[in-house]
Amino acid sequence: MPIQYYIYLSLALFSIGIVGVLVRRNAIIVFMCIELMLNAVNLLLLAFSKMHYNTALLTNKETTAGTEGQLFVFFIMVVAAAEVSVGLAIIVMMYRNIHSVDVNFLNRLKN
Amino acid sequence: MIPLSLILLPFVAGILSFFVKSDNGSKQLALFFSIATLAVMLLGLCVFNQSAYHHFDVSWLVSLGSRFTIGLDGMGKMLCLLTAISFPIIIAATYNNKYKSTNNFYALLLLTQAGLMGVFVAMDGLLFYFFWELALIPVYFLCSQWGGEKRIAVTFKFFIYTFIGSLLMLVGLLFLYYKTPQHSFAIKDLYNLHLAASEQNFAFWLFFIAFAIKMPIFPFHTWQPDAYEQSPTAVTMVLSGIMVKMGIFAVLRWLIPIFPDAAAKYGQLIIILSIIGIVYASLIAIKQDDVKRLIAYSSIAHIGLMCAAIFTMNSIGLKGVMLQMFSHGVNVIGLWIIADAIEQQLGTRKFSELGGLAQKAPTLAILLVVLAFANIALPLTNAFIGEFLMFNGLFQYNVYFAAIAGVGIILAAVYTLNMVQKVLYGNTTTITENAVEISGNVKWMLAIITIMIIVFGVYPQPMIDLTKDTVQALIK
Amino acid sequence: MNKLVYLVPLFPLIGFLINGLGRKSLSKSLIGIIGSAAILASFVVSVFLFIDVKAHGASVVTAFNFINIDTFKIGFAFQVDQLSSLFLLIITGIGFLIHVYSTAYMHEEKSEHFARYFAYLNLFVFSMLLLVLGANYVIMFIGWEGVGLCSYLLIGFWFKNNNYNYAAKKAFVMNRIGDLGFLLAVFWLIAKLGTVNYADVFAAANILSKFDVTAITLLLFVGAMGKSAQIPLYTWLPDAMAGPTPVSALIHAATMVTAGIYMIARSNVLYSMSEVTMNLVAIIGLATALLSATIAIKQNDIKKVLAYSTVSQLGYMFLGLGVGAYTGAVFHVMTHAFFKALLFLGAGSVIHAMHHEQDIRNMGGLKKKLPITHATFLLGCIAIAGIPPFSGFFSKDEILAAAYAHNPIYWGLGVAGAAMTAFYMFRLYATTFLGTFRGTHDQEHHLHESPKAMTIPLIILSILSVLGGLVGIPEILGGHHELHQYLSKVLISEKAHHIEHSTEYMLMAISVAIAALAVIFAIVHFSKKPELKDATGIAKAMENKWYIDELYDAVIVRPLEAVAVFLKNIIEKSGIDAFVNGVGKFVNYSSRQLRLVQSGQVGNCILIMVLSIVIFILLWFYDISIIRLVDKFF
Amino acid sequence: MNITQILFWFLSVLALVSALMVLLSKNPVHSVLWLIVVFFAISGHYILLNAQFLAIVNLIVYAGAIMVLFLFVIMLMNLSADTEPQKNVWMKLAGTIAGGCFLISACNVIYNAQNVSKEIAAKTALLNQGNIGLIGNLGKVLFKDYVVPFEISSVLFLSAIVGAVVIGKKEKNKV
Amino acid sequence: MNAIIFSALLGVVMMFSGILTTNKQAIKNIALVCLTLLLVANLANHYEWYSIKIDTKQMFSFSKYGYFFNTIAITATLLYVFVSGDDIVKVGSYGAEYFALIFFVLCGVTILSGYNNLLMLFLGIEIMTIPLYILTGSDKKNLHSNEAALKYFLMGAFSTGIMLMGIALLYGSSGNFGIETVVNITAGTLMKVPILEVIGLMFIFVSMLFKVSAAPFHFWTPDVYDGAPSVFTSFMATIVKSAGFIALITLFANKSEELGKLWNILLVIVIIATLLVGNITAVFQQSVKRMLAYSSIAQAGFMLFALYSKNDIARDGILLYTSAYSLATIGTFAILIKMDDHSINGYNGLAKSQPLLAATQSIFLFSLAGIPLTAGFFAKYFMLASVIRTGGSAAVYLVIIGVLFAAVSVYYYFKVIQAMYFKEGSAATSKITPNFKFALLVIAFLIILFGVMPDTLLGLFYF
Repeated sequence: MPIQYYIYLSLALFSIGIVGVLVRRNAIIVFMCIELMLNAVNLLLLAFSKMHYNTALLTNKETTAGTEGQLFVFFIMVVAAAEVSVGLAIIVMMYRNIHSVDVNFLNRLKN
Repeated sequence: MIPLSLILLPFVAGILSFFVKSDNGSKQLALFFSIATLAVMLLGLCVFNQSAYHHFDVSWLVSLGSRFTIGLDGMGKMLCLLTAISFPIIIAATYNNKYKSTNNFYALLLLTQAGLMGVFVAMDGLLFYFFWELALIPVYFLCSQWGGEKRIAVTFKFFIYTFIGSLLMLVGLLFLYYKTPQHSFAIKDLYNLHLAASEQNFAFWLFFIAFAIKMPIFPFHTWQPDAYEQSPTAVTMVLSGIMVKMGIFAVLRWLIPIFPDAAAKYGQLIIILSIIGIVYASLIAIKQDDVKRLIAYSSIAHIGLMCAAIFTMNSIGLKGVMLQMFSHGVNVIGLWIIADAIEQQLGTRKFSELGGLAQKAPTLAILLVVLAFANIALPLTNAFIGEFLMFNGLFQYNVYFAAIAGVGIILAAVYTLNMVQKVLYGNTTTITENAVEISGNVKWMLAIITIMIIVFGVYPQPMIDLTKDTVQALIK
Repeated sequence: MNKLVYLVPLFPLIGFLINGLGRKSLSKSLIGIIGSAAILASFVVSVFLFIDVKAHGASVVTAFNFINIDTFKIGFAFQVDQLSSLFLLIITGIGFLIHVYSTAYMHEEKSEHFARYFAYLNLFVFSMLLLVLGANYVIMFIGWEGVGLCSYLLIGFWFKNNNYNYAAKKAFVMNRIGDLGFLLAVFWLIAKLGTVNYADVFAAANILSKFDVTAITLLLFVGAMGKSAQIPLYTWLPDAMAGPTPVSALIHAATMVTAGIYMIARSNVLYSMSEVTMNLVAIIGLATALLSATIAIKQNDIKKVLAYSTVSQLGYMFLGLGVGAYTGAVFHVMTHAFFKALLFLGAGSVIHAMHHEQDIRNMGGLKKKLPITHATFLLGCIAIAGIPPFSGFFSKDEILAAAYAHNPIYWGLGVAGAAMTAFYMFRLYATTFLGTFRGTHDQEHHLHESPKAMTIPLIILSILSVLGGLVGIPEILGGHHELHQYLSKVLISEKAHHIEHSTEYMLMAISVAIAALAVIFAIVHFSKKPELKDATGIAKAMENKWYIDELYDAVIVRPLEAVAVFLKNIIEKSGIDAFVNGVGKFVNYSSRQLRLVQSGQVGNCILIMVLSIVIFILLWFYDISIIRLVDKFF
Repeated sequence: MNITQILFWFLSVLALVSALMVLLSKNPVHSVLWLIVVFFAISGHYILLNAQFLAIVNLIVYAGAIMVLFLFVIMLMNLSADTEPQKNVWMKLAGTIAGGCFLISACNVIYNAQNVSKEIAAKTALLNQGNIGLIGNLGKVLFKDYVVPFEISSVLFLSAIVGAVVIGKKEKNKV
Repeated sequence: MNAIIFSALLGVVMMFSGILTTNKQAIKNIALVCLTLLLVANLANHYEWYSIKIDTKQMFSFSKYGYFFNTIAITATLLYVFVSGDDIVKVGSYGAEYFALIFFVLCGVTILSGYNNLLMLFLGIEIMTIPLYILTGSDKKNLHSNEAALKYFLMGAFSTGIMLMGIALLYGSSGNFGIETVVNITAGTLMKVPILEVIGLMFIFVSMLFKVSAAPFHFWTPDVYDGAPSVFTSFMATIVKSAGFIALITLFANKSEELGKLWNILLVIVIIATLLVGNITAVFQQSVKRMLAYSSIAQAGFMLFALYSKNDIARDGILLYTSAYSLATIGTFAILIKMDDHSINGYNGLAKSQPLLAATQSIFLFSLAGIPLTAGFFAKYFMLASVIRTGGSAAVYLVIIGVLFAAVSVYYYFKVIQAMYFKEGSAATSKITPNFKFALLVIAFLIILFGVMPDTLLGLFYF
């Protein structure tokens, strides 16, 4: 598959994530949209990984080029998991205090 | 060693003074150390006058290309002498003034002295910058803490104003630093720097704005009357007696030798500004109702003349400038002492509320008259020599400039005599009815100033000789 | 012998210091003695110097280097020559008499002020001596400003009265205007010749261009205008009568105001080189002489009349200088010093007797009560009116003759002025001494002749006024004009001598006749019925000094003050300072506005981030032109 | 067009549509479900790219663990379409436009990279083949070359654990 | 490597120390001991006495520079705990855990000082920020703290997404994650630079700018710094922010001239925007804490100068800057925490009631404002010098803009001094222990020491 399709697809997903962050007020949904962005990145990394593999395959049949990309995806997933645990804890903590998950509800810090 | 002790003595005393608990103790300490500094200075001038004693150099900030190099040349000696003389006089003359937390007051005052001394002896760009700021910070605290009603805002304006100036100077210094082949701040390396015209024109202003604010010359002067008015008088004396000389001094030491071409190029512009300043400040002084503000504007006018004379780059004029730095310092301190004596006693500085003091306090009257006439540069007072030489330089530069600046001489007479008349003459008012004679210490300090005024007015030659080497270096 | 020249200014200086510092402890008599003795000592030395100069000629004595910069040297040097030694005698001699007079005149003052007075007087004499002794223009300038200072101090001597203080200030400021001219001339000399020593300047004068000479002399003349009260800077002198009367006698008649004459006479080498200046000097002098004479006619204050008369006489002296009669001018300085001092002191005696009444309309008939004063005053009036053989005749006539030689119109106007002089002087004399007493009863009761200390100087001065002219009897009257011979070393001889003797006789006769007529008319007119009504019309304008003060006030003083107020309130406060504060306010304001951007909402923050990223991308990838532009710049 | 390509397009469209639905659903629970669909679609892509390991991990970690966590939280808070806070229209519009601008400019850059500077022209991602995405290969590299980051990421988890304790645990003593 | 391993292990130790003791003082002391150990470990590495050797497969490239930064960061943390330790354990009921998190943050910091691979950059940043989210929200009952934590978390996660997109694009172009490939690829000229590379790099750049709170990516900073418990704000604003700069420098400092020029356009915009927003907005703030938050943005603007100039002086200078800035900010926050009223008026008359606090506070503020003979001056000096070193008049204009804003900064820093010294009032503080005073004095002394002899500091460790 030509690589640009993957790039466009990822960028589209990424942008949808961004739009989600911008248009939603529910902290959980916003967070989900961020996860969507991360997934878009994952997909792109994987596509690139196979692209590099493909390129390297022309010269070397035994190549392992592109493995790093896949591993990077793995690490992103690891981090995302950790982030989710902390993020959800924070959201729950907030919900406990104000019984809302609206990101704009709390806006005491001004000036 | 002399310059080092000039800095260290007041510095150490200042630090000590923070820890002296008794009010009198700190006063005595300050007085003692300031006199000791004066003694060192006089020793340096008279006994240890070989150049070996006047230079000191240790390595410091090596990686930045800066050294702790200090030294005294003729101009430096003159200004250090001024500083050394002024501080004992200031401290003694305001000895009876009461300050909250006296020890801090004197500590900061002495630190200021250290900073000022440092400015006058620094032979390294970065070091100079340090002392330039070191002299400013204590003054900021002094004015803000012990000043008048509007002190905080006014002092802050002064501080920010000068701080912007000095930051620009720092930029200029850095610029020069990277232009020197060996990346150094040493004054001789900066002097040997041959900058291209465009570089000079550009960096010149970075320095000049800093100095112009400090002097101050028109139109950078508006901090000054406010600051003088609001500061405690002892500090005002330091400000106008010595600190404004920093600007003039810096132009002579750091600006002109490094940017000769730019100085020649923009000299005329600056002279015009200065001359506008002379007339402008003199006219405003005529309409002032406050002793301190009047002296402030008068000081602006005087400084304007000095600044104009510098940029004529005329050997006679330059000597006049250096002489006048000393003379103006001494004279203006005298005027402030009187202003302070009046304010301390009567609680007002308004002309409209004063009058008739000559009946009540004849000694004050006589001394004020002497100082007033020194202020308008009457012959046989020290100021005359300086002004005569400066006008001479200005005249040789441009006749019309000299003539317009000369209007300042006339206006100076008008406002100074206004002041004398409104303070001393006429009938007493309800406020001055119960005025008494000035106290002994004030009297003696003024007497010393008067003697200096006359002695240097009649026999200025030693002072002129002192400036010889500096002027020669500048003209070359 | 000429080393003694130090002593001449030194004695008054010592007197000043002793009286000034010891003003609280010394007794009045001691103060008087010290003050007078100092001047007497100077006088004695001056006499020796005079004799010495006469015998051995001029010399320059340098005390020390005053200002010494590379090749530019100004010594604190004294020049004792014919001109200065003559002035020394006038200053110390008359000064001494006035000091003696003052001991009595000022006796009512508290001892502190008494001492102050004598200190000032001594200081004045010191300054005046420096002025005439200086061997260069700078030393002269020192004295020049010094006498201005003393004049300021003495006019404002009674400092409780603010009008006096204003007068003092006016005097000083007007002098300063002149001083600026002087100073600029000195700078011009330095710029062109590199020296200010008389000897060097005059020796090198011929290398100066025409323009330079004219400029220098004109600027010097501006100085002289201020000091010697010429148009347009004369208005301070009448106001200066606020000071004690002996001061008026000494400063504003005999010595200080003649400094301008001295200076021009001293610089005669330069002046002779510039036709323009000479003409201007003559015209200004003549105009001043006439203008002030007209004013003097209508003044009712005894001192004011004398003051305007002084201005007028000074005008004559400038006329003399302008037409090249340097000796004549100096001669007139001398005789004028005698009779004007006499007149002022006489006036002082009258005022003293009248308990500080100065309005002549309240006097009259004082002849009997004050015989000595009357007699001496009359002699003084005759002398000033130019009646031969009194001193005024010779000196004035010399000037007039020279003026005729130069331009007959000058002479005509000069004679008119002389007539006016005679007229107002005798108007003054008649109103004061003749007729009946018009003052209060109380004043009449206390009228008495002044003490000896006052009358003896009057007598001495009247003798001098009468005989003083004899040193300068012109050749046509059979004299040798000793003064002229004495001064010929330092003053260029005037060109006045090509007038026919017969013409000269006729001129003398005409002027004397006119003066005599004026005298008679005045005595007749005023001895019986002095004018007491308020004047109207032109007379009122004359009484009000042609409204010159008001004119100055409207044209110079008030606009200047308006400008000052404008600068102070508008430019300084609302302009520069407002700008400086405005920068601070702007920072504050923008802070208040900028903080609103910080909405605190996550969505908004991220929105701005995203938009910034978009802008970054666009900047970097698309707007090549911007990049090129910036690229060039960096 | 072979089956792989058909699948690619299908999965892409599915992913995009579901992603949009995540935003558009009013009910948070629906959003979560749509997001799970996205993850499945992406996992499908992984399989197409022959990255089985990541596909599985993606399903387990994201769809399985993370999304379930989300779902639990939402259920716990009893969030529904009614309680869902809404931004005003302008903010939504601004957000959409900003996102659109981002997408367009970024795509344009990629387009340039492909057609102008040609740096990614003719490069393809290998589908269906290649064994680098298999667990054996990945495991070798992970424990040979990537052991340090692997170990270090444990610190991340440690802090996440601590965080969960610090933030999540109810405080006994009220302040 | 020592520092990374030790910080992780000691973090675990701290975690468990909470089980052993509930004595807050003891926990603090343990933390101090652990930090000292960490410092010694790092110094051991630095001076090559002892170092754990692990084959990192080019994941890291340790250098003296990195070690020195570690030393600074650890020392600053040590001082921070020394001066504010009592307040850390007071925030909530998890004293030991807070310290553990601080150690984990340090682990992230040490990773960032030596990373050689984009993966490590990513992991380092995450290790650094995730504990911070927690610390920010640690004052659980405080809505401000909640709000700050949520905002920080959401925005932080978003910026992580941006960074990952950047990394992905970069990878697409280069095929690996080593940062030397970044350097190599960007060494081309403008038109030959791969576009993917550049846009990827820019995404990373943007995300890093977010971390160091440069405008226009700074919006989280004021709210988060303001909302977080003050002790942790202090930590975030100093050590964490410095680490961000070190990471930025490592990533971008070696770029080529040609690309640099283009880069500079963006940088200049960012620098000026940052200085403007930070300084100007700080002027109006009434709360000292919020003012410090904005001022930290302003300081970031100054530190970005180093990125602009990218020369040796900049590299040295950023170390000095971070240490000077950290010292002064830690001290300022330590005093702020003790104040009852956090508004500027709350400082009125502090000089009377607590002269020592006021004096040291003044020194800290002087340093922040860049007054000579304090460390802050040389920090700014190095930044300005590095820019001027690059030559050209544009650099000088940039510097002039910088100093003008520095003058503005004096305005708000000195408002506090004015309040303390020149205004009447009764500034109330909580109990001040002698230890606290001693700690403040130590910080003040260090600031002055670096202000008088900055090259000693640099020379001691680095040259």
